[in-house]
Amino acid sequence: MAEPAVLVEGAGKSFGANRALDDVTLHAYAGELSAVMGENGAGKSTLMKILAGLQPPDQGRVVIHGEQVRRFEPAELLTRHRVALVPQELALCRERTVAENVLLGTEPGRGPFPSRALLERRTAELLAELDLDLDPRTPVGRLDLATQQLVVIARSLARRCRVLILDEPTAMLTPAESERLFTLLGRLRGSGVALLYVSHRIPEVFALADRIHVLRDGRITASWRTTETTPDEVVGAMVGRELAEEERGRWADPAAPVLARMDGLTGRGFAGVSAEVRRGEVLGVAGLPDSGRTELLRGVFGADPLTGGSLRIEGKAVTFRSPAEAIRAGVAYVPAERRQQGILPTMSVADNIGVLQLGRASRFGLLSRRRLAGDAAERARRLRVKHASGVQGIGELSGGNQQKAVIARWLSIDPRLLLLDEPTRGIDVGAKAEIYDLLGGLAADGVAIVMSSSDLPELLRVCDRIAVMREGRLAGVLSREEATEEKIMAIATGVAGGEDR
Amino acid sequence: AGCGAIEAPGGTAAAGGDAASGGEFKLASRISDDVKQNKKLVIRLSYHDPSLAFASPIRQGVEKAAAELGVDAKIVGPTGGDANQQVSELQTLINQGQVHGLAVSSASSDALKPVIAQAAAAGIPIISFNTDNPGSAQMAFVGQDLEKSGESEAAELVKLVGDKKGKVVVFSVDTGAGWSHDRFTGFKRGLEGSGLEIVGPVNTGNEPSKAYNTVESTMAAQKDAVAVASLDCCSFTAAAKWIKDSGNTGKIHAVGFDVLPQTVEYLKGGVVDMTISQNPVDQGYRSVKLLVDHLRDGTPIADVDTGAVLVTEDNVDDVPVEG
Amino acid sequence: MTALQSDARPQARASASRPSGWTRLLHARESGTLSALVVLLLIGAALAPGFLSTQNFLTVGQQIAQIGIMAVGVTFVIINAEIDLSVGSIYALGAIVTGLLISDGLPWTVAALAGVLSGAAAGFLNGALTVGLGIPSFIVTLGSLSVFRGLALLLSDGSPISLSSGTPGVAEFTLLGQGRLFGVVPMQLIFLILTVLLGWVILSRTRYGFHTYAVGGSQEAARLCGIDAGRVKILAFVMSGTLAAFAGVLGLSFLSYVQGVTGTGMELTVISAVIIGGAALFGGSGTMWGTLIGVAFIGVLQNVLNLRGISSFWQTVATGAVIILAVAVDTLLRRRTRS
Amino acid sequence: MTALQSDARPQARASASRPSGWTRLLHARESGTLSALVVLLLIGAALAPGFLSTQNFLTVGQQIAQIGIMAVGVTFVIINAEIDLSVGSIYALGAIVTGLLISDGLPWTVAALAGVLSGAAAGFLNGALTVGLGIPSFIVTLGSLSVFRGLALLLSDGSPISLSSGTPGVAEFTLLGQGRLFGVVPMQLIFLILTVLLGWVILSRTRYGFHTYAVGGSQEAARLCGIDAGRVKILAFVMSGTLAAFAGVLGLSFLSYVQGVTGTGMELTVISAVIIGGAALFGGSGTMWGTLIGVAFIGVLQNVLNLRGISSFWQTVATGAVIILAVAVDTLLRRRTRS
Ligand SMILES: Nc1ncnc2c1ncn2[C@@H]1O[C@H](COP(=O)(O)OP(=O)(O)OP(=O)(O)O)[C@@H](O)[C@H]1O
Ligand SMILES: Nc1ncnc2c1ncn2[C@@H]1O[C@H](COP(=O)(O)OP(=O)(O)OP(=O)(O)O)[C@@H](O)[C@H]1O
Ligand SMILES: O[C@@H]1[C@@H](O)[C@H](O)OC[C@H]1O
Ligand SMILES: [Mg+2]
Ligand SMILES: [Mg+2]
Repeated sequence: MAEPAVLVEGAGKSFGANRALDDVTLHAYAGELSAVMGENGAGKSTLMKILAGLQPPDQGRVVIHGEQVRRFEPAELLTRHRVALVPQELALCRERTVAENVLLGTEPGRGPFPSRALLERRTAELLAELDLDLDPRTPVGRLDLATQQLVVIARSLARRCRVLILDEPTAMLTPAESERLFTLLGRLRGSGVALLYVSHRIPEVFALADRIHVLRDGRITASWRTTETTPDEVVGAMVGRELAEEERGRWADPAAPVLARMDGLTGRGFAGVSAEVRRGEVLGVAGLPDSGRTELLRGVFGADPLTGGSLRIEGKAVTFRSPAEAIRAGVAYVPAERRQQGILPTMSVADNIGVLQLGRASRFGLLSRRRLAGDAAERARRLRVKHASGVQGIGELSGGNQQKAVIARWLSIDPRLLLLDEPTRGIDVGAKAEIYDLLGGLAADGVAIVMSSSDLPELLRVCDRIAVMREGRLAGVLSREEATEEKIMAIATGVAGGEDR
Repeated sequence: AGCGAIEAPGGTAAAGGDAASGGEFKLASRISDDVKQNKKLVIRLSYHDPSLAFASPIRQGVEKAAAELGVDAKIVGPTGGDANQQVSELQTLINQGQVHGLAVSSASSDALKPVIAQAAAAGIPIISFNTDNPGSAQMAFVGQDLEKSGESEAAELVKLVGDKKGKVVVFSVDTGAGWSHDRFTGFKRGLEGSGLEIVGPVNTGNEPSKAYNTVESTMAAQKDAVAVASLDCCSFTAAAKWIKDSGNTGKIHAVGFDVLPQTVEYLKGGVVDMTISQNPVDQGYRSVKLLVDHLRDGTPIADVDTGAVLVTEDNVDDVPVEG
Repeated sequence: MTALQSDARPQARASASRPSGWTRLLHARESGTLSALVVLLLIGAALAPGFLSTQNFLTVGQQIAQIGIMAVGVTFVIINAEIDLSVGSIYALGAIVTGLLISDGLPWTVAALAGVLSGAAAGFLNGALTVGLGIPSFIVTLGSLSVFRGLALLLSDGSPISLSSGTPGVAEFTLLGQGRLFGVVPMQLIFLILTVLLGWVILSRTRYGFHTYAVGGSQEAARLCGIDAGRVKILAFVMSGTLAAFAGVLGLSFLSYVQGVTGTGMELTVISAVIIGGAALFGGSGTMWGTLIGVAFIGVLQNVLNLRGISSFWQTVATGAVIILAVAVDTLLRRRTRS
Repeated sequence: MTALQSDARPQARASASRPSGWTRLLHARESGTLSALVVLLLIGAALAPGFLSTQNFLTVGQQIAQIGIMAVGVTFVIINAEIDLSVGSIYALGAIVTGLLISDGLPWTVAALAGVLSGAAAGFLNGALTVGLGIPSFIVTLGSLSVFRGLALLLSDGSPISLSSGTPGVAEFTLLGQGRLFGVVPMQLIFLILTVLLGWVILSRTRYGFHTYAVGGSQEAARLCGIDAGRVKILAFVMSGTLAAFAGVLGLSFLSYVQGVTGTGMELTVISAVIIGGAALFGGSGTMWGTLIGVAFIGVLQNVLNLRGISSFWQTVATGAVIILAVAVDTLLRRRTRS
């Protein structure tokens, strides 16, 4: 085999007492796509950040195409070693145009003066490569998240790098967009670029990767050629145990009483939505990005004002003017934007879980920290939130565990109606399975669940019925028996009109 | 009632009142010991804002006295003129028990009373300089009679204006200060019956460009003013600059205080008519000397009037520039 | 605030945790500042004659009281990820309202109450504008700093208000600022201690305090938890305004005197104290003890400089330099502990 | 997974195109402030006697020159998501260094250059501390505001420096601030125009300008693209310091006079102007034209109040209120346009 394009040797990295990477050794080759997999918090992003120069390793060395990296700075890695990174978290200047973002740092032009015309022309070319129909002069802030993600990918392409790292690039893309990205990656691989690819999606990885490396607790626990392994083996290496694809234990009783009924519900981003969800039922909400799913859930929860229609809970008409009122009525909401809307970022794990139990933890108007912590610890234990102690800052947990903490918080109000938006986005297979189990259990206890997700297999696995939205309207509802990915997509895109319920 | 446990400093409930009558002054024994042992005497003059241009001639006087008398004498005080901070610093000095004599000048005659009383109670000789603190426990005042100086300013102005009638715009760097209030009181008295109408006093503040802008905006609305009068060093130069810039030299009369270097130039250029010197160098010098003589030789402490010299274009070369 | 790089605060956020026992003391958010304060105390003891005396410490306590009381209110505002630049002006407003009413012959209690309430109203205005219009509080309070200052000047007509000891009630009133409990402990220090205690209880032991941290960390997340973020913020501004005016009333009582420009620039000292005390400008973290330490730090620094006879111009230099130094040490220490 | 070719987000992508011509002017980031300025001009024309004259406009131009020049530098800092509270002190420093050297008999050109360079050095210090120590610039410049002020006081020993017309070179030097081109256009106004033009070219036409927006918009993104964010920020502080000192030199030339406290509080006016001009405090947005409009707004407001004979206390109130109002209108307008 030829000399590796990327050679990591004995790399270690700690954050305080937390050993994120431990003696990691990894090879990646030009003209190949090497996938890196692992549970949340396994150290994947940390490793990728080191390779991009965003942070230096504590130990070990990195060699790119035979040359050892001496200075861990993105500028150095980009220009000297020609390594580019598409990071897990979108990093863009929202106020600037697509062109300015795509060619940031390599603006073409004479002397200190970039040429706008050139800038826009080159960007247009790059966007064309991505099959992306987008005006280079659009401010990035006006684009939806998926398109923003594509802009970041275009930006890394602009560098014409020899090593391209992608950290969960498809987490926010539609299947169609993902396909286009895969075609492109195929082309890059053909032209001799070394690709490093992080993803939680097993099928995707098996379709794309030449090699698969598994990180577990900061160590490489397995590496294969893709042809030499199976999905089960990879998952086993990731989570350290067999993960059975279990079905939900018990499906909803179609005769169970209706818990919530929407009638012509209208708000910003959706209109005339009529649907119902029964006790013990999981109602999925599918749809393309911007089809109004998030807005619908927020509207029901009282986070945004409704402008029309009615909402009944257990037959009683309700209007929530704020989330506080919804919470009092036993409605819980787990938002999609975990970082901005889910966690209370400066507070501890215990505080994050206990925030809805302050009344119960108070005596004579004064909070008892001990009660709060005790209660939260119990809830964290039940959901298996992996954390060092209750006083640990929530920001120190991996994404999946943050999500579990947020869910634990919402379960503390014993909700009648649980609304979830993208509950497993960016979450590893193990944690996903745990969340599915949890939802199944809650449904069995009679909670009504509405869950929006872009992950169709996930919806098919956990939902009793799936509502499909298109351009803010409810375009159809499929029962578990009739639902397939193809049917959902057909309704979502308008290729097939689903009959109303 | 009900707060018997709370006491005013010095034990009298009438805090800030006429503490002067509080009792006999008794020199602290540590001070008499130090004098006997010929220790270098420590004298502090607390000026209400050392960042004012006017502080520098005072400082010159203090330095002169320190060298001449062989004592450690310095100007202290809060940059920017925060009265709270001035009191803090004085309290700290008193507690520390290392100063042998204090002189204070305040923006407000009342604010320093308690701390002056505290110094007196601690047996530290304390006087006022530049601005008086009447009714306090001070032992003397070194400076000019402020009301009288305001009155003379007005009298001169009346002479200059002759029988023109109209408005006189009065400026002060700190209309809130006691010294400003006193000079203005005198000024009003001096103008009585002259038929001139007073506008102000307008507060300019100490920041030069802001002071200039305030003058400019005030005058924009007082087109028919026949004169401007300043109550101090520093609003005077701002007003003079405006007269010059706006082409009003010779059209609007101007009188004010102190002999800062620019004031001299404006006098010579005919931009302003008259200024009153209060001999600040002497204020610094005499304050230190008064305290040191008292400590060393028991010379009784008594008020010193540093006078009010009327300075015009004719005699400007005969008086020392202040700054 | 500026430098609110939302992506620039991944771990700073994480450290609001509360470890216990010794580690707690060592790892506390305030440890950096506390060590800076200890160093300063040692320097004072070694170099400043007269530093180590009860009398001197009581004096420092009195000197920091007004700044400290204001800092308690501003702590709430800063934890809320907002800022209040108008406290210096509200200080003047409170003092002038009180002074005018006392001079008009009203009972001092009524006058003082009115002064404090004027501060509450000013704070409410700050909060309501910030929340209602959705403008950054930096701008709202930059503007209201000027508005309240102008009002203070207008009310007093630019002249000083001096409380003459002849006016009925003045003797009692001046005890607030000048009195000493049992002839020893300055009343102002007592007020400071009570305010800090009250602030601490509210911040760490009430739901409101909990909500303050939540809102400061992420307004949207807090809202989705059913917290009325607007109400929480407005209340913080009301506290800040009320305490600033209360400090102004104490200032009036202490000096028997106030004028329109009183308290100019005070906001910077107060904010410095809070930040030295470890509160992050982007909100979500900070403690009452930290603020107290920050206030004490500034007071002791001033005291040491005064005792050493440092000239006022050098004091200006030193104060600025030491603020930067204290925060730098704190930042570096915390970075060290983490990695 | 199913791959259905569909372009999923028609509205989002379509609405994003950039408007042109008139609509563009109307939708521009500065439109809110521009309309506020227009309203103010109309009010001035209607209510303020003497407002509509060339002479008056030239005077306003001269009055805003120093603030405007400083605002150009601060615009860079604010777009970088930082803040510079020390410009008022640097203004004094630059003026005092120049004044001292001229009084010492150095050629005025050398003296002025030294003054401006002292500002550059001060700015560099601000930047280096902010970037190097990773402390928010709010704190660094809060501290350095005090440090530079103290230095200005120390250098001048608290006394005013006044340029006597006898000193060689003073006549030429004072032309900078007092001269008029062709006897009509104030030199200061010319300097303002040149500075704004230069600032505009740097901000909108150079790579450095592009990077300024990038660093302010997302430091993470800028870093990832190999941009040395630290360098970009430090340079912005250097510009801010340099221009503040340059304004100080003009101020000295204009008044022939400077003292340690000169420029105190100026930072608030400058920052107000920049923010009224539409720059967001969190960085990443703002334009030179916006800043110019903001500066003009403040200047015209002052002028109208003066011409109407509004007392200086009311002016203080009005200025504050109008700052809030202008930003509120801007915010509301922009919110309206968006939805
Ligand atoms: N800046 C940081 N400070 C402290 N801890 C960190 C930091 N970055 C990462 N960690 C910790 O290091 C570990 C590895 O994190 P990393 O982000 O690399 O995980 P990951 O494998 O990418 O997970 P995910 O699948 O959730 O993206 C986690 O325990 C995480 O909490
Ligand atoms: N802040 C906003 N201002 C204006 N329009 C908005 C805003 N937020 C959402 N919209 C619009 O509302 C519609 C629904 O958006 P929503 O976020 O609910 O979609 P979604 O189906 O949840 O998509 P995703 O899968 O990306 O979360 C879209 O047309 C979107 O452009
Ligand atoms: O006290 C000073 C006064 O005597 C002078 O005339 O002006 C400035 C004042 O500070
Ligand atoms: Mg990751
Ligand atoms: Mg959504």
